[in-house]
Formats: sequence, C-alpha cells, structure tokens
Amino acid sequence: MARVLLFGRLSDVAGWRSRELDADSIAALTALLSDEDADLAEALARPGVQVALDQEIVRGDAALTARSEVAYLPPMSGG
Amino acid sequence: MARVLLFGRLSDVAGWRSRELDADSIAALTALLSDEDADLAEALARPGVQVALDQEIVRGDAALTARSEVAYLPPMSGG
Amino acid sequence: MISLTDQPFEPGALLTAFSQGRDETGAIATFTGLARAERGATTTLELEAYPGFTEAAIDKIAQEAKARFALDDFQIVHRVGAIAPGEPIVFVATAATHRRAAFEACDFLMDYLKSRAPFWKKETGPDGSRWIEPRDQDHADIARWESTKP
Amino acid sequence: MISLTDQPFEPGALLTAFSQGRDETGAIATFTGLARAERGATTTLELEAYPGFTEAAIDKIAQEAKARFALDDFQIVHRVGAIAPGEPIVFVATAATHRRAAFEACDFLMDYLKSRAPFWKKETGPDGSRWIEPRDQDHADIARWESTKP
Repeated sequence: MARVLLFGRLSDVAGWRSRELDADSIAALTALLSDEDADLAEALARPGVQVALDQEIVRGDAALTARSEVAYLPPMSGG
Repeated sequence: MARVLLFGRLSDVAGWRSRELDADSIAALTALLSDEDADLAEALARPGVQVALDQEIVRGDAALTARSEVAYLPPMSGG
Repeated sequence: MISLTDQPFEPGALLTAFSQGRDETGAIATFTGLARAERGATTTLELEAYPGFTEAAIDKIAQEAKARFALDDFQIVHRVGAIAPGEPIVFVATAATHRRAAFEACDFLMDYLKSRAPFWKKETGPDGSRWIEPRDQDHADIARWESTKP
Repeated sequence: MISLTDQPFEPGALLTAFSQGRDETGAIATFTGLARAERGATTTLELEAYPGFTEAAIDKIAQEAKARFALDDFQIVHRVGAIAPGEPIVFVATAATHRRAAFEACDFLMDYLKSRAPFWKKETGPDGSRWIEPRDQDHADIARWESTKP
C-alpha cells in the first residue's frame, strides 16, 4: 500500500488528494490511476507533470514498497 | 553680492560653507576664491567638481547678479 | 530562514526584524508579492504546498543563492491557503555587504519561487476557478540565471 | 514621494505604510542601505545634502524611473546628518504590476543615488575622517542603464 498524493489541478480533476493504493512501481501506479479515471489519465500525461518518491523527484520508473509516498506534481508556480 | 556655497570636501578644505562675495561671473568668482586660498584652488580644479547657479548645474561660464546663488559641488555619493 | 504560513503576515514587521543589529551588512533588498484583484476578476487566490518537500526544495535553492551571491543572510516567508486581494503572498529579504549581491539574490530567489518552487496556485473569481502556471515571462526570467551561472 | 530626514527612520514601518491598500499592485521591491561599522574602522557617517537642489534632482530621476519602468508608485527616504553604524541611510520602495519592473526600478534608483544624487558622505573613525566618492563598481553599475536606455 503506497500513499499517493495529488497536487494542484490533478486533485481537482481526480476529486481526491490522498489515497492508499497497491502497486509495485511508479509505472504500475500511474497505469492503475489512468485506467480508472480517463480525465486523470489525460492530466497526468500533460507536459511538466513530475513525480516525487518519498519527497525526491524521480525521472523514469522506480520500485515501490508498502511505505512509499508517491506525489504527482503538475507545473509549479509560487509567489 | 552673490551667495556662495561649498559642499563636501570643499567646505572642509576652505573652512567655510557659505559666504557673500562680489563677482560678475562664475569664472570671476572661481578666480577670486582660488586667488585667496591655494588649497581651495586645487580642490576646485579637481575632476568631477560641478557648479550650480540658482540650483541648476551650469557648464562653462555664466553671468551673476546680486541675488545669484552659486554652489560648488564635488563628486556626489549618496546611499 | 524559510517559513510557510496559512495566516496573513506583515512584510514591514518582517523587514524590521530582519534589519536589526546589522552593523556590517550594508545592503538589504526585499520583495513582497501581493495578491492582485485584477479589477474584480480575482476574489481569492489559493496556494497549495507539499509540506516538507516544499520547504526542503526552497532551502536547497536558498543555500545555492547564499553561496553564489555571497549573502550574509536571507529570509523567505510564503503564504499557503486562501489569500484575499491586497494580501502578501510572498516576502523575500536578502542581506549582503554590497547592494548588487542583495538585489541579484532577491531577484534570483523570486524567479525560482515563481516557476520552480513546489507551489500550486488557483485563482477564483466571478467566472470560476483556474490553476495558474508560470508565464512565458517567468520562464524567460529564470533562464537568465542559467546562462550566467559561474 | 521623496524625503530627506536628519532623524533615524525605520524601514519596516515605511514598507508597512507603502504596501497598504495595494490590491492591484502585485509587486513591491525595496532596498535599505545601512551604515557599516567596517569592523570598527567607521564610527560615524555624515551625509550632507543641498536642500531643495537635492530633492529636485532625485525627483527628476524618479519621474524618469516611473515612466521607464511603468511604476505604479515609489518612495525614497534618505538620511542626512550624522549616522551611526547599523542605522539606515536610505530606503527605496517601488510598486509595479509585475516584479521585473519593481526590481529594475529599485536597482536603477539606487545606482543613481549612489553615484549621481547630490549627497556628500564623510566617514569618521579612529584614524580620522575621509570623504567617500563613488567606487568603480558604482560607475559600472550606473553605466548599465545608459547602454540599455530605450
């Protein structure tokens, strides 16, 4: 059970901010989320969406454990 | 009688900040000041010294009246 | 020092505290970003952060700025949550011996915060809500620092 | 607004007042210049102005900055007289819709104040007094604005 977090427009699109989900890898988790929600699939596939695993940005795939925290981060803008 | 003002290092060198002096022109006034004080003459001749007549910078000579205010301004630095 | 807060803050009070006892500093630059009403088009701005991750990401860039610009000190305060027009969103202060370093570091930190720091920003007005992404100008602003990197 | 004062002033209080009621401004940049102790080499800084002439000269450049950078507003406060280490000498605040304009205008005004504004500055320490003139860096700083003049 990885902890999954959505930020910004992603949580608006999906209608949730945090869930516990079973997945062996980031790729598998993204596929799982995309299969159950076509709008979220489209939003996750947009340019500029980054993924953080345990609060570190990861590029490409990575394995998950039961205690992993995976965050999907759309383009950032502060100030 | 023009009113003559010295600023910054010029007043330190001359030992005064403001005097009333008789002169027909800025050139004549500068000559008068230089004749009576060799140290001030040297300080007035340094690069970057500007002259203001009635609070406007003048380049070159200009005529003076009895109500003129002439200020000698060494290089400026604020902040 | 970096802090996130969901309460309104007063930039002047922060500058007062930041400038105390600095008899070797010489130069303090600040930037305050305020929520704009956009002539009534925006009634609320909502800022979301990723607690822990956001502070760590800002701290990393602030340490880079400190080394790059020979800063004595810096402070960054950023609002999260719902913000009304006219309220401060962000305050950045930098202290250095000379003014060029203070200005450049403050400018650099703001460019970073605008386009790279982990915040997500939603504007709400009479016509609904929209998520704000960095403008082309924001991307151009941050690109300036890449090309001049020592 | 431009003011000269022979009394200590508090930059934070000025920023508080300057940032009130700005719900369309978006960006406020400030710069505060503090007198440096120079590790004990400076005990007093003395700033001299030419009353009337100094304010008029600053106002002229501030109006230029306002037009050039599309400023909403600005404030300049400058100390004159004797100043102790750690005390503010100058405060410049600029307000604009976007941050680049606010930063650039603040930077421009400070470059001007450092090397062109009618002030004369004397440092006094244990080794006596000396008049300060603009450094090479100050001349280089203001030259930046000449070459980019629109």
